[in-house]
Amino acid sequence: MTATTLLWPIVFPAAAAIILFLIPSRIKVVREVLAVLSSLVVLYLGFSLFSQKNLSLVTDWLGMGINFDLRLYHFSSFILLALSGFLFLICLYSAVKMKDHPRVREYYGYVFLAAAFSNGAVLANNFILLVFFWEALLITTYALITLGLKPTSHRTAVKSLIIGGFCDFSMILGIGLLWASTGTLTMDKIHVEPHGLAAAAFILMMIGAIGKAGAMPFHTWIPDAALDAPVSFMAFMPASFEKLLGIYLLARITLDFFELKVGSTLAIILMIIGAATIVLAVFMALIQKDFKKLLSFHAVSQVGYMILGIGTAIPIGIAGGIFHMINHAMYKCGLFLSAGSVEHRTGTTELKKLGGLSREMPWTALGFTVCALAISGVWPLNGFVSKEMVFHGALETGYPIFAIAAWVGAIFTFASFLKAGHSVFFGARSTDVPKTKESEAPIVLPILILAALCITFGVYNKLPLQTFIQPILEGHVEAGEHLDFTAHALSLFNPVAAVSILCLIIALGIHLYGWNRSGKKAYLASEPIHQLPGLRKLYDLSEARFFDLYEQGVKLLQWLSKVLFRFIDRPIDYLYEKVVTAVGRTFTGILQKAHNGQYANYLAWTIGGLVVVIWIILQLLK
Amino acid sequence: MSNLWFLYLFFSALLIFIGIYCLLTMRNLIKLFIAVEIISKGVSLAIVATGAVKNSVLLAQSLAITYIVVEVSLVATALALIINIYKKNKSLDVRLLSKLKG
Amino acid sequence: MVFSFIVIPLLVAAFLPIIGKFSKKLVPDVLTNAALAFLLFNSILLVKPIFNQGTIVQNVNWFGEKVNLQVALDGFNLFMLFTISLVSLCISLFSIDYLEHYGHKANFYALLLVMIAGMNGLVLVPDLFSIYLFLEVAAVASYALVAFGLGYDELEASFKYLMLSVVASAFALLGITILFGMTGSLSFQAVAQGLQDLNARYVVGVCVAFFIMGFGLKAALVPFHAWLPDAHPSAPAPISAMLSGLLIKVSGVYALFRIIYSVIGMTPVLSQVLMALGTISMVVAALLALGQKDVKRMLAYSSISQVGYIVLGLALGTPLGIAGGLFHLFNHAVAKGLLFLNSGSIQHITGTRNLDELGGLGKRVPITAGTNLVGALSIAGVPPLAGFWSKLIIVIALIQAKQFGYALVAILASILTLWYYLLIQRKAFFGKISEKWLHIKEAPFWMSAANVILALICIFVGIFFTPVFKTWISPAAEALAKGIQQVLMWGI
Amino acid sequence: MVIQILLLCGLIIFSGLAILFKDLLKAALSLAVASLFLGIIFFRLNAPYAGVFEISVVAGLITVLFILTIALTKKEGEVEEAKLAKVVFPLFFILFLIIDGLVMKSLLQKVPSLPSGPEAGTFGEVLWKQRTFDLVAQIGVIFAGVLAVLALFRKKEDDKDE
Repeated sequence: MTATTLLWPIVFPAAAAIILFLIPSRIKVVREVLAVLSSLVVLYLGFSLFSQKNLSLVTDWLGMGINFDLRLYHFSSFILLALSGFLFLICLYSAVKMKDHPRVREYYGYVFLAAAFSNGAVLANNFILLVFFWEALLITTYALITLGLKPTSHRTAVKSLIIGGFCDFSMILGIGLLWASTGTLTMDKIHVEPHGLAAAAFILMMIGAIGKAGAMPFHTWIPDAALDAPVSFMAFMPASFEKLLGIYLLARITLDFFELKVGSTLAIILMIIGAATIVLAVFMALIQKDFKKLLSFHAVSQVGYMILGIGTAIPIGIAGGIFHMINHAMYKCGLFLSAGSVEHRTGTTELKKLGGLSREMPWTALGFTVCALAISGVWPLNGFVSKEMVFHGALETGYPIFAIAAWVGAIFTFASFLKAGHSVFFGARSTDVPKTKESEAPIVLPILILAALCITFGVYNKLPLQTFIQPILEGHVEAGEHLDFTAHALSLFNPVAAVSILCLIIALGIHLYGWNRSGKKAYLASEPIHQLPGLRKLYDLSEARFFDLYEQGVKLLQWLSKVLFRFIDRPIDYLYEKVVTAVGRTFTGILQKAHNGQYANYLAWTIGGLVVVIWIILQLLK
Repeated sequence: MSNLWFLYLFFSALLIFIGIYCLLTMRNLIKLFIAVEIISKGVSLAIVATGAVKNSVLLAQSLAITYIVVEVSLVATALALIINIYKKNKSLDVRLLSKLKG
Repeated sequence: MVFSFIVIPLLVAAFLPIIGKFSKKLVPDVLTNAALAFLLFNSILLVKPIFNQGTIVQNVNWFGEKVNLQVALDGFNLFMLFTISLVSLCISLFSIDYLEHYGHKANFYALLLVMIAGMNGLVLVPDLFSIYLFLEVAAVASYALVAFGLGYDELEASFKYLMLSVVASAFALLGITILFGMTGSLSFQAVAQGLQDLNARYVVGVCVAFFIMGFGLKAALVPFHAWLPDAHPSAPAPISAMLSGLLIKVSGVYALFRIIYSVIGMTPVLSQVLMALGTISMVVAALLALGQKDVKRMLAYSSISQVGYIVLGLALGTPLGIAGGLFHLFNHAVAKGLLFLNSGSIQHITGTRNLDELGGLGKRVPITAGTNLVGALSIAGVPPLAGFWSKLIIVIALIQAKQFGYALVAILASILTLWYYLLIQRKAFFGKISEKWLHIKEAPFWMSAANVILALICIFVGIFFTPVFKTWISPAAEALAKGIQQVLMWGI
Repeated sequence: MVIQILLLCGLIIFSGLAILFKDLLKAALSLAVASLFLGIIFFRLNAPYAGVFEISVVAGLITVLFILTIALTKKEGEVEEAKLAKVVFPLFFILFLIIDGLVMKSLLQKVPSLPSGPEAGTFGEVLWKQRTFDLVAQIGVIFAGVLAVLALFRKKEDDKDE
């Protein structure tokens, strides 16, 4: 296998995108078959590249150290494999779910383009190349959200573009700073200690990475998109692809580009962001009344665990963060897909209208349950393992507050999923939805595959931890230390696991209490917490988008522009209207009058000009 | 010998002055072009006289002849323009040619 | 090879009227464009030899007899030749569709080619009198081309243009005659050598004043500019583009600065006078442009203003200033060519050029609107378009030479420039579309194509400004700067 | 020398008359006479070819062109010239004459010039071998003039065909 093979994961999806885009809308089945086949090819590419550990392709590109530089090694090959796996599942799923979408042509085009760009971003070994692919992803995200075809879709799409643009801009700034301080743009050559300028670069690049992953406060477009964008997009971008890319980059930043010390300021900043994201987003998730929106807030909340894990800068924490990333991508993708499956059959995702679907949609319910238990961290699923690792890591840093925040997050995660599962699949059959049946196989199959993976990765956690995660961290820990993350992977008999289990029990208690209080209506089970004094106010404010930095930013800008308009623009305008323009007009008027069209006049100027020039030259010569 | 040069330049300047005076004050288009002709006479006089005074009259002659050819070309173009203007305007008054201004 | 720049256009021009009898459109179109494309190709081929050797001197033998057909090609000439070929090719492409309603394509193309031959000749000759002659070749063709529409405006503009420039070139020739009288020769080298041996500061000063007037009128420096705002708007759009884009630069700026740099020598006094003239042109014309209603008239005033920039840069006399001036010359040739062609498209589409009547065309004619925007922003000096860099270089050169006042005026004038170009954009392309223009169609293919090519050049040169600058501008600026060193000061 | 000055004066007088005559025909004819004088001056300056050209082309061809134009525009071609311009002309002329004379006198002996030896070769050699480029330009100018006249006098009917 030669180095040019590295181009295939980029070129092939891009070509597939073009072909899929060109197939006329009238032809139905061919498109879906082709899409699934193409994604299979991409998956095959992912596998074959995964078996190839080290490949690199360097060609001159723009000069000045900006090369077209692709590099495959254990980390990127692992992400590449994960990406292609998700692409395949999404395509399989979309084959049924999206087949009647009026703009399905564009949908597949963008999905494969996004895959091409993502692969490019993962393989890039030059910052400029990375930025190129990274920015291109913004556009596909934008386009895919607009495909939701809701009245507000476009607005949300613009929001995602602006927030993403801001994050990417700060990342570019960070790269610029890094370039200035290291003098190279080749990613694997950079390894600096984050001091001074480099610390600023670290923070700026970190914003870019966590912004892509959707951490707070850059998350606000995700819940909006949950309602405005196609559900398969949610499973595709925010749940899997963007998490993988964002956390991949964050891990690269903290492991490779910078030397993040345990307990250093930067590490603590990261941990604070992670912890805040966990807690705040989970509280928001808890009270949601819409299935998809609830999931989307969890998609934000779970990012917190990954950031927290990586922020600990302790091998087990980092490994936990990365493991959580892949786990999260699996179960969150599964959850969104099962929400999509429910929507596909019932036409709604409002918790209030749903209920007791487990009998009619048993496979969806099964998949959902496994994924929900996994995300809640129930033994022995994968979520349990990765969360335990993060907890251990957080405790080892000596700041137990972060571990506590993570546990709080765990409580409410489980509570909200109890609520969701209870109100959608279990409990009494609601009357709002007509009788229905299980979705088609291509919809259910991806969900079940993901659920199965969740179980596999939990029970046989040695497999992913040793084949995927361990190689990434090797070489980053002090020599001699033996890496083994599986030590207490599924052990229930240690204090950390005990606390976790206690959390789950508390969550169950909260749910049952709320369920009873609200008259056995599962979708209202979170109301007691919602109604807690103090919290209520915060929730209201939050519902009114008070904490949405983007919305606040827009308001601030409007206010600023008003102020500017009143106090700066108007006076300048006055100056302009009354002084500059008037003076300009007068001069212009006089000059225009002078050009009266008479030949003799013009000739007189010419001759006069000649005389004056002669005179001036003679004067100057004296 | 070189003093003679200034004699010719003196007359050549007079010719140019007459031409420019006419261009500045007269109104008939054809008259204006006659004035241009007078100016070019002044120039060709200067060329030939310069050559004669500087011992390079052969060179000056060839310049003068070339200049005359240019003149013919110009005259033809200008007169064609004047005739066209006359067709549009039914007048040869240069003051009417002031539609383009400002 | 170098002579083809003069001979080929003349030959084609000679045959075109005859061919025009048989084929009214197709053959003249193809022949003209092929000839111009060949010239462009030729000028690109010459880059390498010039880069390696510095100067090419070519002689031609006529039937074994040695005749004096000598050309000296250095970076400056080549740069001008390339600019002429490039812009005129785009203009003739544009004419394919635009000339449909004028008719007499063969005659038009023949005149166009004679004008191009005149400009190429002017650029190539190393001889004072020949400069005048080729200037007249281009000028006579341009008088006829301005009047080509035979409408009232065209005739009036053409007549004024002719009468003013005849007087001016008479003075230029007078200046040449005086130099001839003092040194006894006409070729640049010999005259420059002669002037070094003589000490004739006052007489040479008067000669330079004649040149400034004669060539300054061609370059439309204020106060010698009055013909331009009449002639350029009245001409058919391709000719406006030709005049504004090339003719004023070749027969005005090039001729003036070639003589000053290669013969007389750029002295502080001259530098002062020319910089003052350039600045006056820049400001006065910018103010005048603000008050215009007619798109093309506004563009014409803008040309005067931009020539002011070019003169300011070239007259500064520092290597950077020269380079900036030349670069701006190129950029302005491309962008102003584009804008005039574009105004032709607007006129073709709507039938009017009055800004008050236009409005909201942007949605209907995106190509025209987009290319117009590119051209306008390039001239106004908005990064990253080409015009930005050249203006920036000029301003930096001014600051480097400690001419802070001029630098300030240059920046202010560029704000004025942006102002009136935005005026065009706002009035013509943005805003609400009026009922009248609801059913307009985009300009025909070749017109749009020419616009797009020029717009792409604006963008391309802006983005890859370093290599372009290195290949084209630096050799030209070096050739000029060498001229300064060669020509000793004549006492000023 | 005296004859030369007389001829020059004649040239000036007839040029002045050319602009002062009200009748355009007379003006054109006096311009032709002025050309004749100039031609003779050229002859006397050892420039016979230039003289021949001046007389045949300028006095002949250009005058014919002028007369043709005057004839074509005769019907309504009368333009009332400003009286004042003609009245004050002698005044300005004399003023300029004085200035011109003073300037030229002040320049006497002041303008340095390179010494020049006698010219070699014949007129033909100079024109063909030294000024070859000018001949090319002449061809260009003639083309330009012919094409310009063709363009300006093109038939209207053709436009309708297009």
